[in-house]
Amino acid sequence: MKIDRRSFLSLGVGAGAGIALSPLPWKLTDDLSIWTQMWPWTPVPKDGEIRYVNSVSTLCRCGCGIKVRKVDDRAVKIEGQEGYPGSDGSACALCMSGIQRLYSPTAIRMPLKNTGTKDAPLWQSVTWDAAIREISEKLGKLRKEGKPQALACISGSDKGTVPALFRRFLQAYGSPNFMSMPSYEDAYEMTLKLMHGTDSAVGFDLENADYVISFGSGILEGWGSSVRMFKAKSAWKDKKVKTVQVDTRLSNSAAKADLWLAVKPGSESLLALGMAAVIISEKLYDKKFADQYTFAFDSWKDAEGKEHRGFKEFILENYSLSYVARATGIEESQIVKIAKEFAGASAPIALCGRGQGNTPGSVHEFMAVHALNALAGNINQKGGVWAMPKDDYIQWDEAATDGIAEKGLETPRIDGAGTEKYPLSKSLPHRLAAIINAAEKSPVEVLLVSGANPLYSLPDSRAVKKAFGRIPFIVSFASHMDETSEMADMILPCPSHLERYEDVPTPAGMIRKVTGLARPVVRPQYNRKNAGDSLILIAKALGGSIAGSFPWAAYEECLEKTFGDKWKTLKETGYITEDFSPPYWDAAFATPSKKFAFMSEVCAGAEKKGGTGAAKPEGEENTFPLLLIPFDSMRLACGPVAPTPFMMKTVSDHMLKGKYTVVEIHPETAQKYGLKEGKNAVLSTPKGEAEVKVHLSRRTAPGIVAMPRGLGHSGPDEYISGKGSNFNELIAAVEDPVSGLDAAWGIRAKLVKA
Amino acid sequence: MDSALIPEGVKRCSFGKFMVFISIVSAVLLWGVYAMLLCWLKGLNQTNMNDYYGFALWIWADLAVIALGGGAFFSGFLKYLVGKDELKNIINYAVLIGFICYSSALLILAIDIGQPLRGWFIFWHANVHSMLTEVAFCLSCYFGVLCIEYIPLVLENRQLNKVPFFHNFAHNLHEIMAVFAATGAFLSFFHQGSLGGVAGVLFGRPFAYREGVFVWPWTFFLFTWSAAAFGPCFTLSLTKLLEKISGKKLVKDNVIELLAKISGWMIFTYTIAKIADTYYWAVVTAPGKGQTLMEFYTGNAFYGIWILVLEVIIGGLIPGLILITNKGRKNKYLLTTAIILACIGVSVNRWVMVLQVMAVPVMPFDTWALYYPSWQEVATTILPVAYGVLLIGISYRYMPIFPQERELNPID
Amino acid sequence: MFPGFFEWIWDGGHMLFMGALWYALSIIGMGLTFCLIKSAIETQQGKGSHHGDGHGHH
Amino acid sequence: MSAKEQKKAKRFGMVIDLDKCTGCGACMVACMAENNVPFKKDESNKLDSITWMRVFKLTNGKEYPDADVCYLPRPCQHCEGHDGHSPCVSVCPATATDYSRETGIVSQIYTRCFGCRYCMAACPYHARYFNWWDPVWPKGMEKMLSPDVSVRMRGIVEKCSFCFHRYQRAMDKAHLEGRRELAENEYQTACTQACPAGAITFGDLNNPGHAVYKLKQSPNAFRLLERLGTNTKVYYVSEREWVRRAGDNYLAHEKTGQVAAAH
Repeated sequence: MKIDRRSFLSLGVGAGAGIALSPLPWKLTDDLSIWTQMWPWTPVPKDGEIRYVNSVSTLCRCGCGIKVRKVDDRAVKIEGQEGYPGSDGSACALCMSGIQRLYSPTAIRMPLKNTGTKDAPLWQSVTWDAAIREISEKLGKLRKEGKPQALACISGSDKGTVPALFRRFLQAYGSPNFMSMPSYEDAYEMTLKLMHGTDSAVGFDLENADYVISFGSGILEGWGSSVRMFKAKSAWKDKKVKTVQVDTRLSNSAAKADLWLAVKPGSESLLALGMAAVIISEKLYDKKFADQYTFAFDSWKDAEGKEHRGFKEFILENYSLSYVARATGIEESQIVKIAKEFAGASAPIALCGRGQGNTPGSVHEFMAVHALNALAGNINQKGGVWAMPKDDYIQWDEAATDGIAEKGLETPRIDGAGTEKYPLSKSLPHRLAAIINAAEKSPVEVLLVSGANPLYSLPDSRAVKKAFGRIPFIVSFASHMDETSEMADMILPCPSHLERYEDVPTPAGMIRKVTGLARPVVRPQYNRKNAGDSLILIAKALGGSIAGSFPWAAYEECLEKTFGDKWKTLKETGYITEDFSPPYWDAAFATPSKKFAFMSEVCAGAEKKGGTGAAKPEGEENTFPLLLIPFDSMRLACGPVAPTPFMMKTVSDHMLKGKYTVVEIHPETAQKYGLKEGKNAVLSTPKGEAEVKVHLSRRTAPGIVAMPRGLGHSGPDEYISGKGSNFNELIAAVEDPVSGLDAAWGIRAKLVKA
Repeated sequence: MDSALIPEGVKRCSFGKFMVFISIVSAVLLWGVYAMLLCWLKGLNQTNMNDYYGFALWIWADLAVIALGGGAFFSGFLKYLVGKDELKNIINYAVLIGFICYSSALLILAIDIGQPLRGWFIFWHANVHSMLTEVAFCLSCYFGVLCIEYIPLVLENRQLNKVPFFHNFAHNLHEIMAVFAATGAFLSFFHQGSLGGVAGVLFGRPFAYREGVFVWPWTFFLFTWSAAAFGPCFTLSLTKLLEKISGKKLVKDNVIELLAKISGWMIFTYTIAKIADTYYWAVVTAPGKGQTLMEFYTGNAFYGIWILVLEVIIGGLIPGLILITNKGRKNKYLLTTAIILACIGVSVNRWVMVLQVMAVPVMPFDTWALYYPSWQEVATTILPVAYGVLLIGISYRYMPIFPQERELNPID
Repeated sequence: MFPGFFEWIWDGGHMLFMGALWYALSIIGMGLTFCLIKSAIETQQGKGSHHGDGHGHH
Repeated sequence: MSAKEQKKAKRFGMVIDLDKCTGCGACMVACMAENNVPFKKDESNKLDSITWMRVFKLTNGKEYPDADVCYLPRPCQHCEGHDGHSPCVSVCPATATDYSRETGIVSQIYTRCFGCRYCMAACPYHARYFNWWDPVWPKGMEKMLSPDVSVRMRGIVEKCSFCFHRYQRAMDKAHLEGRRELAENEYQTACTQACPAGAITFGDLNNPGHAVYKLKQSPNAFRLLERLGTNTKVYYVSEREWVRRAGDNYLAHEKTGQVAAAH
């Protein structure tokens, strides 16, 4: 027994020593450490042939020229494309992270039909044939019932071939209800219509301007063509061009400007008019322009001898320095100084459209700001504001209409645009929800949605959701699941932006024509069709004059035919551009007087003494003592495309913390309502409420709640959804009395400790 | 039942009672092991550490147990090198505590690193300029020494000692123990110092950074000094605790008082050095980097100047003063208060040198970062405590830890 | 860790650090080996089988 | 430039114009895409969010409407310290991070790092990030990973490398063409390239022909925490005094920009 134990022990010790001295333990430790370097669950990127493909990213509103780095057929990195007009070598954060959208698991892979309800959708995949058949049967029936006007379409934009195809489809079908998502460009278009008399888009010769004043425009928040604005801003700094930002909140644009004028909320236009008053009273305006090329600058008598007050008198009478200073909160001397500097500069520019410009705004405000450009004589001049002819490369024959279509087209538009109430507007989709919800039966029976996410982007999105719930049949043309697609009855999936051809029209604010071409960078991953192709298939299935209006076999053929002999160049170089030189003042205006009009007949009723031109925010001051205003950030996307995971990662914890939006309030406001840094509070407005966290900041004035836009998505994407609240759920549209466009810039609110 | 294993001439509680004790402590231990496995299998996301708190509770626990375990090397140093022979009556216990502290420290490090399977890279790809490398080398070597010092205790168990080889081996180890103790002391002087150097060399962190001599910042010397000073207090506290639990006197008062006296003078002198260091740092070092003393103790919800007072005055000067006076040492109440305050003082020092270093913002636009540990961190920190209790329990029951026990507690 | 590894540089820092380390390791190693061998020899010689002579050393 | 100067070691660095930086985040996104930076479902806790390039927000602390903010992009500062002893390199126990005397770039060897995080404790800029989680890409999105940069495993530290792989790529190309020197534009970091405001300039701080050489000499140039002696290679420029003052710790009586440690 004793010996056994001893030998056993010796054996054990011997074996232990033997193993320890052998290479085995070393080999094993080495293997283990190597194993930790290639855990099977950590992906190893495959190597392959590297190539670069140029394209244009359609994710942001302006379209960034991009260069995609590829490894075999994988897109791995997006960079800016050098030489692309506007974005030249850079791209915005959204476009740069576009690959995350390309490979997102929320991409829709095949046509989907909702077999459940709108509240609890149940998606069933169907074949393309079945999907097209079902849609065309629905549409055919509607026409047979003589209600072609019950078809409506919401498109993300009204420019380019895809929106044009939708508009054409509605025309051929017989519905006037084509709507495009609103933006500040609509307000500018209307301003130019009223003041220049032309149907044009606004252009800014920013690169040559030598003094810039922005009335709330987020030069660094994504207004206009974001990348071009960034480049222009840096160039201004190098050239010592003075920039002035008029903003209630210390936005990034304000912080980077040479001067920030912290105006009282909603008084931007008053400041513009106050400046105008100084420029006029000090006689600093461009006399040649005012005397020869404007109408009714001075008081005038009409043919009947009736005295009409001119712009000059109107401004001097109504916008005294003391009044404007009081109403805007800007000191008199400051207003005088800025007005003099502006008028004294050789190429001053005044910009309008708040934040990123997602909400159009008040036409009077735009007119007031544009009047400053006119007073400085910087219209259609180098370094000034230009009226740009719209893109005209789409020259299709008029769509054929049959009897049913003609009858349908005669009916008034559901959203009221172009009707007696708002004769100048082309599209007012924000009015749709209220009209549908007020009606006994939804006047829209079939809704097509393309390139837009109205359920997220339109104000009062809870009402929009309710309205969409009442629309019997919604077809969404989308590449990814979003709020609107989740409410659809049928989804016709489009290839993602890196898998398809599409023309990219001239971006906002450009002073030359640019047409870019988005092209397939990688092979299409799934069985999806371009919206244009889907539409052509539906048209063909409907037959008759509708089919006749779509003579193309496929969307690509349509594109090719549209561009004609330019197609080859476009396909090779990726973009075509055309210089434009604006006509001189004698030939620039198409108003009845053929001169620049400071004031318009249309506005007569709205011109009250000392009017601000800005909309009054909804809500009672007693119940809602605070003012909620939105702010935009380049790190978030507010358009039809949700931000990417990379972008969410860049979002500051002063904007989003966990699942809560962080709102900014002044420490005084916090104290008044017993709120503390980082603590939760309930933010409520007449339209809804949301639980938020508060951040104490001196960027906002007391009494203001500033909330970031672009958060609060819902849907299947766990990287984006359930984070924060959607500002649009809290805001109500305020109709501009002239245009009917949404002029809301804020809403009354209440903040209570949660 | 296990009477054959219990040393001769001493009385132990019943086996049943012992098993109840073992089960309760084992349950806590298992909880810690579960948390440890979570950290190993799921990663350090199980903790509340973050990119601002790369070092947190564990590293504090690590530094604290190494400081408290300093009683082993310093007692060894005093006994074998200085020749304080009375200390032979407490050295076994000091070695046992040291062994527990150091094995715990190594275990904590193995949990703390993000890639435990690559932990050996610290030796293989050693960067000799890093204080941590020095810590790792000396710590491991010294742990080896502690094993060598602990082995004879194990082998002196009544049954094991019957094996002739074990008997001889234990005997021979004892014979040359002075050599090991000397090596251990040498290694300890360095790794205790290097642990101080870990924070002291951070020239990017004005709160931690200290000037020094050659490659060693003042914290290097302060850490060695404090470990030598406060470590014996921990040995004494645990002796008192074990005496309380077992209801027996285990070490004679003269031994305790001797160690307390030495410790007291070490603490007292250390505190003076620490005050001088703090003064120089507050007046010269930190302002030289643009920061004032009070910036380190204001602007956050936790760290106030109280922590400096707690560390230096309450946990340093007061126990030092008590222990250097004969009256203080003789008074049982004062002695106990002093050794407990001393243990708190040194633990607070290690806390400050790890966690407050992480909390203080350096970039003017940065903010204080406060942190609280997750349950997994707490459990894995309690794990070594449970393990220590278990090992002390087993060692005390089956090994002749206290040579004076038989004499002090004669059984009929 | 060993001379010849690519990180090894023959500079003062390395020589001092590694010198001290290997010195300490050698002492520990040699001491341990010495005890092991001595104990093995003594065991072979039949020492230690009688109790009572091993105590009193601590 | 003489041949001798040509051969001189390079010190790649940046000059960032804080008056141009708009805080848009393009640099961060470009960096993440270039370097296979992982992302989680919730990235709103900035203390565990890996952002090699992080844009800090600075405020002047004044009352509305005198308040001002400034954005400060913070890549790894690639500290040279004293003679290459940057805060992190000198403390790494496993030689997993190294200061290159050839390029001035502080590298990180992912397969060497065992995650002790000592370097993170050493870095006052918080430029180092730990992989607390396994990097997980949503299904299908691992297709976006670039083979130029290895994906990091859980439990290790990572940080900005000044896009070192781009340097290697450019050098490979130059060698093939029989050149030993790179032109300024041949090696640029992803963030530099992406910045739409042109706020970042990158190049060899030792090369008088490079833009950074001149820009760093501006009286408005400063480095972060210069007086700590970290000797960084990222310079910042701002005309605003409060911004320059926010770049370092100052005692109340000290004048902005006049206290830096000598290097």
